[in-house]
Amino acid sequence: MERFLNFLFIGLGNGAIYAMLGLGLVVIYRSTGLLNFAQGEMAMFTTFIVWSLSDAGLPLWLALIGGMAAGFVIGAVVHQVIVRPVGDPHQKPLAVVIVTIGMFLGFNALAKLIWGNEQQSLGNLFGRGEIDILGTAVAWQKLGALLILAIEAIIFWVIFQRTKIGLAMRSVASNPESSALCGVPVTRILMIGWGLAAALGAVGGTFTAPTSAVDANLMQLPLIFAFAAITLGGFDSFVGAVVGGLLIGILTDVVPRYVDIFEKMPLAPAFLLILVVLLVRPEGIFGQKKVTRV
Amino acid sequence: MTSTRKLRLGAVAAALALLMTACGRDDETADSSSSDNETAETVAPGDTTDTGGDEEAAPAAFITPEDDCDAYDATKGIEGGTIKIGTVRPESGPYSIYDNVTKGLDAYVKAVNADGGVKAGDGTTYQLELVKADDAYDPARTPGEVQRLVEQEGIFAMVGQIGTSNNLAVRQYMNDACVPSIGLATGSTEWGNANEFPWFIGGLPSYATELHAYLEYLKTEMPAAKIALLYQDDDFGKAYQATLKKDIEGTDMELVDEQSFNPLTETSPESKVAQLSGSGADVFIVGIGGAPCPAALRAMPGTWTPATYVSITCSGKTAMSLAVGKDEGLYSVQATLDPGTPADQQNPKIQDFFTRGAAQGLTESDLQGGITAAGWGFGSLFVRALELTPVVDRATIMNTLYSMDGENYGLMLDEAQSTTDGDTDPWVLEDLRVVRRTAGSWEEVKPLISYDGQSNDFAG
Amino acid sequence: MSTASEPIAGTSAPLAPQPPVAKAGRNWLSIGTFGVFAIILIVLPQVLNAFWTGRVTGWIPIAIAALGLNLLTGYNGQISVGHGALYGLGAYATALVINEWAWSFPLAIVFSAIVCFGAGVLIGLPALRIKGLYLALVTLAVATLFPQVLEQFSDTTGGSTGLGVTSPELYRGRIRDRSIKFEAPEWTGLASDQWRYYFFLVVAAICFLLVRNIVNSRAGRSIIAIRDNETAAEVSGVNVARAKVFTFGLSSALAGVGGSLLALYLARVSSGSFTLTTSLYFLVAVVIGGAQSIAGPAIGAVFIGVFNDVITPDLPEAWKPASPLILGALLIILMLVAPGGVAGLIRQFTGRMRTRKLVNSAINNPSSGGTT
Amino acid sequence: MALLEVSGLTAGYGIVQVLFGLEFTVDAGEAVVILGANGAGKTTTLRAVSGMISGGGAVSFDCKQVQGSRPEQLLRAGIAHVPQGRGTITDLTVDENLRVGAYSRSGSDVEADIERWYDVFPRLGERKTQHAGSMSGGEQQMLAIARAFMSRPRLVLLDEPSLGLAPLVTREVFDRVAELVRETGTAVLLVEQNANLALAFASRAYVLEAGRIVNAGTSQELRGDESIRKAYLGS
Repeated sequence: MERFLNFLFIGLGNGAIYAMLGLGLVVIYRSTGLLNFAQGEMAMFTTFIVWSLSDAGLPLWLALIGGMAAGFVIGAVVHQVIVRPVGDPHQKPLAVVIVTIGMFLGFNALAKLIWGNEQQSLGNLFGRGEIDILGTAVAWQKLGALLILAIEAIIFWVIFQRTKIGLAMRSVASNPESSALCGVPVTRILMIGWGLAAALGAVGGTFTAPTSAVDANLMQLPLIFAFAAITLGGFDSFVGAVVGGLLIGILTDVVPRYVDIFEKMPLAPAFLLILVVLLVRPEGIFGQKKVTRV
Repeated sequence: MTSTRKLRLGAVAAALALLMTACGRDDETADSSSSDNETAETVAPGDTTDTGGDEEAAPAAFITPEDDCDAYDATKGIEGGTIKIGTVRPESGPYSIYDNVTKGLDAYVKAVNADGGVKAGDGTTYQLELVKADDAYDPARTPGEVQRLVEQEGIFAMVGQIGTSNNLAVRQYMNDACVPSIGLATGSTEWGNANEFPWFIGGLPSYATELHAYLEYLKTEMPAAKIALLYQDDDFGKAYQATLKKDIEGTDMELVDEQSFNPLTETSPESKVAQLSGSGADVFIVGIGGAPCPAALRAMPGTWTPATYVSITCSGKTAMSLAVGKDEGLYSVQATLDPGTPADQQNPKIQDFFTRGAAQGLTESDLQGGITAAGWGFGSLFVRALELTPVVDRATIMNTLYSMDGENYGLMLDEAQSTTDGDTDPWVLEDLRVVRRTAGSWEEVKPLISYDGQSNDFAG
Repeated sequence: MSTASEPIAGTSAPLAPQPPVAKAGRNWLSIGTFGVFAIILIVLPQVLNAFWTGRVTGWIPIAIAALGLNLLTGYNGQISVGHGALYGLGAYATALVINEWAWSFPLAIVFSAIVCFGAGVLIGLPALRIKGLYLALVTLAVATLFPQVLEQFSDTTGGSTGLGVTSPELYRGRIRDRSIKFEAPEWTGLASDQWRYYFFLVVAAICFLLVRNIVNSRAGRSIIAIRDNETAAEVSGVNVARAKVFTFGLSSALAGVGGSLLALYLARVSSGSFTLTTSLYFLVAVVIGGAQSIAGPAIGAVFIGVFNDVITPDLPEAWKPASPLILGALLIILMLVAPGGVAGLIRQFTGRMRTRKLVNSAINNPSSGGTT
Repeated sequence: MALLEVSGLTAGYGIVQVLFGLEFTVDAGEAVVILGANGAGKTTTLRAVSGMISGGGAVSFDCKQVQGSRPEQLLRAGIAHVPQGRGTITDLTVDENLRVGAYSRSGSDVEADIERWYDVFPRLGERKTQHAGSMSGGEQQMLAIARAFMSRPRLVLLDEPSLGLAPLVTREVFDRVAELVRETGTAVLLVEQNANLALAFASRAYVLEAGRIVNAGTSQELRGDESIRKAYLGS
């Protein structure tokens, strides 16, 4: 039991990271209708900014806020300069996917050019302390990650479901042309969406870095796990991203501890679950079914 | 329309004909090689020790290009007193940190040239030119890049090429072309096989020897050790696994749990470390590299305090600083000086590395990080071979490397010696000491031991 | 011969709607273009040295895999980010039958194609229910899982260390596993690199011919109809499920042929060559070259090949670390300028001339109408 | 001075020109129809007026030049556009669709307006939490009209509301819009193929052929025109 709890909290801690990244993917999907392959690299880039600020002597919390602000600007600029000119992702999904792959390559190379190949270490936002839960020592950092994740999810749910700007974002994602005809400033809304997603990336990256090291490859694997998370939970659902992320964390960190065949294939149980879920519900656990009558 | 169809059919028929001939040809090859098989049984192995060197100073001829090569160009890449060498490394892609190895090699080459060049064994002083290529650590891209260096750039030899599978991807090609590849930046046990692939010589201690040196220390210190192993899912980790199983056989030591880790597909080794921590082990062998190695150390619960061993690749200053406080008391082994350790920094070799490296633009973190120093070492090995070889040509330089006797080059520990023999012992670094991390510095706990000639025996 | 009214293989893409009057002329143009390309492809290894012949040969496996992906993604509208795994499966299948049973190269290729067809059908079945971006992400998971599966069975596959594609030979008095070689039969008088090139070229020609004929057939029209409107296709009598699964299988088989050629080309397979990046490169090749065109994947493969093998090595030393940045920027700019890829650009260019004629005729004869 | 005054309007897609210098006006509170066959350029005309595509010529609204403005600016000025195919925001609920319609307003009376529309179109009220994409074509058309009116426009551009609807439903939609025009005094510029309905609804009409206005007049006059009867009234 004690060991199980230990594995469980490790899984939840890692799952929280996938969920944070997943939230960013959901924000972009819900405002722009596309899957952003560069999400992880943007998060890596902003995490380097957090590290630079922290290295310059800023407390980590302040550095994180600085990184989020920088992320917001980067996201907004990326949308204005790169994503928007390509056009509507509903019309040419492949072209937009290729553009995000281009951004993936670009951000990765840019980070190496700016910060080099050195691996840097970033401290824990919630210190190195531990707390005893049912006989298992759990790091505050993991509980902190879960807390921040919950706060993020609530904030985004409120923004999207309860505010005018959130309504505009959902409207633009569904039908940009009609939204424009209703007076929604489409470009500005999309810019905000990208900015928010990139700002979220800084948070995800700041929690990922202490589990490995700040370098240009920091977010490549977590992004794949985050994709798995939103596939499971549903692309358009914040709850889905959170539940999906935590589930993926548990499946990859707990199940292989008890089933030997998965030792070298930790992603396999997650993959099987995704397959089963999608066969039953092709829109993910919490995803919205698209019903359109013509 | 009908004639179009005919035309198409014609094209298909032609294509099929071409394939048929390919079939026929291929069957023949298969046949002939299988008959080779049979004859091979009757050929006595080790027949290669035919006539010795024609010149007196020439090293024992392990390689005789007349017999071993279809096409051999002895001095390609040497022109106007400059020797052109090449290296392939992952400048881009997920393993770009290893580019720092090449940084060290590059700086070494520049430093040698700045000092006036290498005075080779043939009495000539040569300048060196290093041509670099990038394979992004993808073994499918390595052959193209190596061929570019060999065929287009016309290099004399490869030096310090990175990655086991990347080197394996070109081993046949280099042997067919009879181009030396010197100081491979990998310790795979594959490089012990000079008889089959004589043009490859490693630049690191064999992974097997590395772990064996520590296990031997463990045998005296903790004869009933219960060992937990975390190993990387590749040739490095598997060499550890095999050596460990072989070495504990017939002892009171026991492997209580083992877990593999794949840095390409797993984000963090934390849960695997947690599992190992529950195994009751009092020795923890961390056979993984890169950022996941310090991550594994950090993931160790405070209640679990086994004697923990990290590999050479995880003992540099960068890795230790990433371990954030979890480095105290670690064990590792060393064949070379550690530029990140205060005691070693007083050594004249490190001092020399610091001054000449800094003059070529290496930063403080490059100089002390450990990875860059490895590249400096591969360069030193090549230059030492040049200094020793009586004739500067491809075969002689390899033969020189296969007949070294008590050499000490580059940043090797002061008493360490490099002694080689192509047939049985193609390993240059086999003298190791066991060290323990104490107050941010590696301290010797077991003096240098020479495992000369034994590396191939330790491999599982 | 003189009445041949269609190009033999897919060097020319099926173009946008065209007035019948232009057809004959266009086909002559296509035959001309095709002829020129065919001659270039045949003469290439006579002009290039062994190194460059080898490089160009190395682009062929990518072109074939991208061709397969294009059939699925471009023509059938099912996005796959997992073709790198099928490419890998084909490569390992070939390595296996050559190492274990010393099969001939063509047989090994066919074997890989069959294995991957089966795997493709298996993936295609759940894809009947999972659609669009969800399908893309499921295939992405397949791409990520594949190297893990290779590790799980590393005793057979060699894991990340890899597996040589070899046959035994006698060397220095011992038997060693020697990497397979392409040796031209004597009557050809070709060097081994040239022979390998022609061998690959023939395989590629067969694949491109096959896809071109399928796309232009009744089955091909069903495949395309499903992409444009699945419900409408179903209503008009297309067996949607069968067509989609078949397309997935065929597409995977082509990826398998590509992978098989890669194994023959490198004489070595290792898990590091079949990561997600490989899958993404195929997608890049398809879109850059031009989805929904026969020649597009080949153009895309050449684009990637030229960038990696020709442009990057010649960049000034200081620029080299920025080469992924340059590639990224190129992709973005290309998608801005030509979202239909290079083939789309060509189509647009030839299409524009045709539209001009159309518009002129529309203006002279208003009843034929404009566009609303 | 007319509310909307268009002169020399040209527009097209790429190199294909569709409109060749249109002239027309809409007065405040007036319902005007542009008749035309498929492909005559009707939709293009509305898209050019509402700023969805750029065109040449002059468009003035309420005595101000608005040519070249973006849709959201025009909406603020008072022009709402019900696009062809209804432009339903399918992933939002009916209620949310109406709220998006009120995006340019910042008053607290939005709620009251929404309730009023549920009174006008009771079927929308019954489905207010339902996803708009799941409704029938007629319901979506009503929603699109209500959404456009949510911005309290002075001119509504209405693009073929009859498209894809059953005749009965079409009649209902037209009746409702006519009532609205009467009650709110909002001007409507309608484009239609169904000339019978359109001429009954509008007070004036223009006839568009191949991007040029070939006829204009009051509905009465056009109904009597022999060529119109042949081409559009099927008699």
